[in-house]
Amino acid sequence: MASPEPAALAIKLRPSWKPKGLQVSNSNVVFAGLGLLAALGLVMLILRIVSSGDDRASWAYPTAFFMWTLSTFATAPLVAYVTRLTRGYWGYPIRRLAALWSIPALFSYLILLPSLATLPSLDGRASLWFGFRFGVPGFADALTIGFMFVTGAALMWLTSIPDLASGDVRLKSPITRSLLMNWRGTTKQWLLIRSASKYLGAFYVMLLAIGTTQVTTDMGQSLIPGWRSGIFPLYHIVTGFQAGVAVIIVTTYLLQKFSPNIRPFIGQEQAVNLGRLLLAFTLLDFYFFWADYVLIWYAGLPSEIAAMQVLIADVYRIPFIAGAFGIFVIPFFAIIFNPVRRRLWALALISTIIIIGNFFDRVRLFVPAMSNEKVFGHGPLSPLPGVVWPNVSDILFIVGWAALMAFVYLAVARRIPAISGWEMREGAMLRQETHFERGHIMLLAKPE
Amino acid sequence: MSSIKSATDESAARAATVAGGATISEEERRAGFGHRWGMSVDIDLCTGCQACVVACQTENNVAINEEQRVTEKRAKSWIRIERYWEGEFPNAKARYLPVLCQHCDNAPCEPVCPAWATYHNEEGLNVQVYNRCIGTRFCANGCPYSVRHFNFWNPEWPDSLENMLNPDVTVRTKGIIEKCTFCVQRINRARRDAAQSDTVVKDGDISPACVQACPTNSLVFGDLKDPFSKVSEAANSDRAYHLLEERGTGPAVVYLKKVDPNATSSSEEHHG
Amino acid sequence: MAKRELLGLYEEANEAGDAVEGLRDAGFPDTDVEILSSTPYPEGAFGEPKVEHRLYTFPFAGAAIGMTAGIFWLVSAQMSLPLITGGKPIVAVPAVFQILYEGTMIGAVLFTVLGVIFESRLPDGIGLYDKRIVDGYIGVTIRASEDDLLRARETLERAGAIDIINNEGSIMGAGTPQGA
Amino acid sequence: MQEPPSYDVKTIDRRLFDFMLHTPKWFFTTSAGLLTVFGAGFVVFISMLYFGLQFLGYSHPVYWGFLIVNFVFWIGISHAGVFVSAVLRLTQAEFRRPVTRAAEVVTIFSLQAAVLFPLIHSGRPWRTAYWAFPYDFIRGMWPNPRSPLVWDPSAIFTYLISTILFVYVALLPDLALARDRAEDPVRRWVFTVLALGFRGTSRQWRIQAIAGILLSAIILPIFVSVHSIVSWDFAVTSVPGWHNTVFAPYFVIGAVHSGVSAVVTAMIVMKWAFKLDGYITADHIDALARVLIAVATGWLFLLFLDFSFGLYGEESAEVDTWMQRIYGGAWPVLAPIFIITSYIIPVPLWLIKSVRRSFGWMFVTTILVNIGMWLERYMLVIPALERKSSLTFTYSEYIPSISEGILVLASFAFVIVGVLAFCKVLPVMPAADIREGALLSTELKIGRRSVPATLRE
Repeated sequence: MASPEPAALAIKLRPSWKPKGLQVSNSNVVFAGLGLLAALGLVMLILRIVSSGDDRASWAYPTAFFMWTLSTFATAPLVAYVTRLTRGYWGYPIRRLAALWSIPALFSYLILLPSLATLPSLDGRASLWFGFRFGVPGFADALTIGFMFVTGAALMWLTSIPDLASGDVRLKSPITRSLLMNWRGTTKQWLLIRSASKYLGAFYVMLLAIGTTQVTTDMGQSLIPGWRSGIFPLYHIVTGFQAGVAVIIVTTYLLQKFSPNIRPFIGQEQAVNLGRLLLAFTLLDFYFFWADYVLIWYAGLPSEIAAMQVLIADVYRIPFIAGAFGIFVIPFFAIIFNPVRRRLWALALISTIIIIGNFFDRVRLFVPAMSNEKVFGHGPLSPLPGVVWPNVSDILFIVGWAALMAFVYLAVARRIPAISGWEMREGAMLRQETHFERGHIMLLAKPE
Repeated sequence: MSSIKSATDESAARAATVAGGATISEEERRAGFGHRWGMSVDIDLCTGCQACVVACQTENNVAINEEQRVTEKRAKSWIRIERYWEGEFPNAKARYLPVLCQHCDNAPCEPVCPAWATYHNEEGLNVQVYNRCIGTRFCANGCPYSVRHFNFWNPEWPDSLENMLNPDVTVRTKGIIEKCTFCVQRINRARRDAAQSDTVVKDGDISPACVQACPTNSLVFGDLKDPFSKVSEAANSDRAYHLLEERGTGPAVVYLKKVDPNATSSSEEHHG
Repeated sequence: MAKRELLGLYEEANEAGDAVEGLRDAGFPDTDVEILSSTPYPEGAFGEPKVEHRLYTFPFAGAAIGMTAGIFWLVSAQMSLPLITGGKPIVAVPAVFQILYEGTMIGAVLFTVLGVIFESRLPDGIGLYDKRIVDGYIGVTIRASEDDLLRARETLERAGAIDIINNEGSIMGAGTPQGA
Repeated sequence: MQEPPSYDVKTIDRRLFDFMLHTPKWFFTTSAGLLTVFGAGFVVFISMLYFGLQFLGYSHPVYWGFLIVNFVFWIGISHAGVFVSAVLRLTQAEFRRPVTRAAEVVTIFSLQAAVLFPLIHSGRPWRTAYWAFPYDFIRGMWPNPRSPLVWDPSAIFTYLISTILFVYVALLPDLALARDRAEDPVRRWVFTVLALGFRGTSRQWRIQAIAGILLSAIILPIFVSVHSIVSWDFAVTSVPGWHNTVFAPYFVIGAVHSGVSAVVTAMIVMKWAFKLDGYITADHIDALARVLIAVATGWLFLLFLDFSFGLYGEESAEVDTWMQRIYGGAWPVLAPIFIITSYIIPVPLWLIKSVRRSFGWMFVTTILVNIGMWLERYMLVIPALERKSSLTFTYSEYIPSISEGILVLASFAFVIVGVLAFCKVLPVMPAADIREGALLSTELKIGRRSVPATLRE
């Protein structure tokens, strides 16, 4: 295990140190550009709502994009909570910049709602709701996912209260002050934050699991007759974990490259551990895909084979291959080697490939489902529907919304410091560089 | 889901594909290849008389099923008549469904055998090689028609029958799986005879014991690749369907549904 | 000329460290010095040099070999008896992938274990050793030529050795420590 | 987090090697009793060879029974070892130290118990051995690699061999210790041979540390693959209730659930039997219980997926299978017992700290979990065969026979005897590892509080 950056430990000696938000001026070219593209994305969304209200096919690519955000940006904060639950010391510098992604993810809710509204009736087709018909699927899914997003945002806010209260945050209105729980740092308040963040984190994981199961079934599986795969929600979740870690790696790399506030705290320790996680999830991805594929191939039930023809073998072959390479082939054969996992820039490169590949994977999973007309019945899908390529407005939509995500992230990171001051201090307090006899060694305290 | 499909254009089309359509040349027939042995079962004609069951029992040296064997559900019968009751007592109807090995093209039983004990031969028969079988019984689990039977003990016959076994058929020892072979011994004999008399195996030359014994000609055996055989005719009829079609096993046994207009699927009421 | 081995016993890891440094200052190469302990001390606790090893290459080699063997067996096993089962192709990749995977992994494991044995220089006929090490004493062995032997021994003593032994046994008057 | 035993190395060794070097009375009585049970199972097995399988509970078409259920169960238990030792090694969890070896030993013997069952359930082991070792080359025939029953041995033997080697590599330093501690010449000779002359040079210790990490990282993928492949024995078929793509991860996490529980049980028993207070502390059990809470909840989620996507297709046979699982069978009480014992009782209890830290409670709850998990395997395997297709005429019931019960008990006896024998002849407590823990554990003063801390490279 690599040792932390000296600066991270040196904080202890600098009581004056305060985390600062990103220094991004409105005139910054990148920032402004992202803003314009984000506006374009919003316009595209409104146009789509106005023009094609409940034509499901026109929401195919937006849905794929939403699923992509669900598995990248909405999953990224998990790493923060997991390292917090397992007391992973390497995670201190990246917890906040991971948690910040829960705010951009919040916006993708705007895509979910209209596309949920276009779902056909549940009667006469397989669905997770069986006989139950009250407010499903639309309302139930919207509710679960909404809960999840709110929990994520609340968690992010909660864990950044100490910094906001102490830092030079430019929103000190009465509302803010109440949102900051009149933070004074009393023992009780600290206790509250610690326990609340733990439980909210666990809650968030569960909501993610249930919510993903719901939406992936209602907007994916149940729209293609004969596609019956119990592992599919899990596959979606795990590929999401991988993409989430990838997002964090890219964010970490970019921030430590361009922001002097963060650079000193990010080092090999983060690279090594994030790389390890990425490798683990890459392997798991393949495992979950294979567990799905080999069974369908072996049992050869016509209905399942037809579904596989659509998703993998025949109709959406190209997005599938692109996704497979991006999610598994390229990353696996790169990060299996230690030297790659020690270099943050290499990891960032691989992660970019993973994020893009993940998008292609979502396309091949949800575009056929959302654009499929013959949704009723159980039997094999015949004839196979044709492939739906994105048109210009789809592409503009995707580009605009991707930009919107980044834009919102930067905007938030300007206000809320992307590095968690109090947790950095805690980490510095719990770790000491000492010497054991003649050997250089790390001392880790594990408070219970 | 119902396993008995109403005869739609789709099922007719499927039946056509079963029949294969293409005729085969004299040479192929002389070579003995190019057959796809199949059977058609006309539910409309079946009276449930069990003659086929007995015939099969004697032809293939299947051990006698005493009462105890039946009660403990270990009775071996390569072909069985499934009986489903329909309606309530005063006007209850019995529906009969003869089930035998379907000799599937995509047989679920074949690939799961670790010892190659069962495989698909070039005439489309799902053959069981007794001396390769090691008794894992995986094939019996995989078979959706439950037509594979396990020998829990060495077969025994009363002395009167000991010397009346069919010499063309192996007596299966304990610990192995056995099942319907479409009376492969008769197929081979017919081919030998044809070869000796320098003719070809014509439709109707071969008849397995069950077909031979069927009093109502509900069972018909023949070559599905021969477009003029009775079986192909049946396969092309708009009454044709396959058992458990949704499993995609591609059976060689074609069932002809009851003509009775208000017939309901024999497998929709459970625990018959 | 033949080199002879000396083993110095120390109560404190720190003294052992002194001994190692002393020997290094006295001009003995690090390759001739070894530290024996019955407890894994963190690396560098005695100021010893970093251990060079090639353990990481073993699993890759093993995986490669295992996979090749697996492919060979699988293909030949299916070609040797080309029977159609369940309408599946003769060499059915998805079906045989599992075995291929296991072959790869067992290759990796076997080679890693071989690597561990090899890299920790085992098995070796037990060299100069002392039972007291298991009681927590630290041993420092030095292989030196006849004429350097005295110098080595002095260095070991100067670092506070409670006993110094060679193949014949203890060569230092110091009484055996309590609990030996 | 946990206070390490602060004894000097001699006491450590004496306490840890005590059972190995001196035999208490109960050892003979216990092993004698267990061997009797195992003997009974052996008698049943021999008579199976002679009479065939007629007195087992099979019927047509329920051709797999208790033996396969037990096979799956033991494979599941065997997943404890690698999960505990490898995962905790990789995460450098301090509480792993006394636990690892015991877990691995449980793995080794439960795997062997598992391998027995496919061999005997066909009634002709000499033929069945052909899966694993194709011995009749004359026919030029090899096993059919397309069959999951050939994937099985490849996976299981890979796992068995790797685990044994894993244990052996980690055992080297302790063998060296035992060599120097053993009094009687026989033991000393054996240990000297086994220890390969391990002297504890700094190089050897270094390689030990790296090997631990490396082997763990390699064995983890094997560990995942084993139970997945076992699950595919069922799932590759098109049998309703078996053919569900979620089976592989569902089996794996269920295996971890039952396996880790079994390890906790074993640890508690060892503490009581070998008087290891101070080495196996409440903190170890506590930490494992926390792991169990997470694992069990994940398992519940996958159970939900299996259930909902089983019924998802709304195929009649599938529905019948689930009806059979829940209401049917010889005893309709199975389903409630299963879910109550495997989740509803244990997990809420584990949420209570005092329960997590009490040996008695943990003993009971972990036993309960494994009862439930055995039933789970029963419910996964058997009802699907009792309701195999929509041809309702062949519906059947499986009534297990006495002989199968005896065989199941015998397998339990076999595993316990095996673990006991291992503890008798080899150091089951990783003394060197525990010493390292004691050496590296320290405290960090923060204000008035001194926090337990560990030194780490």
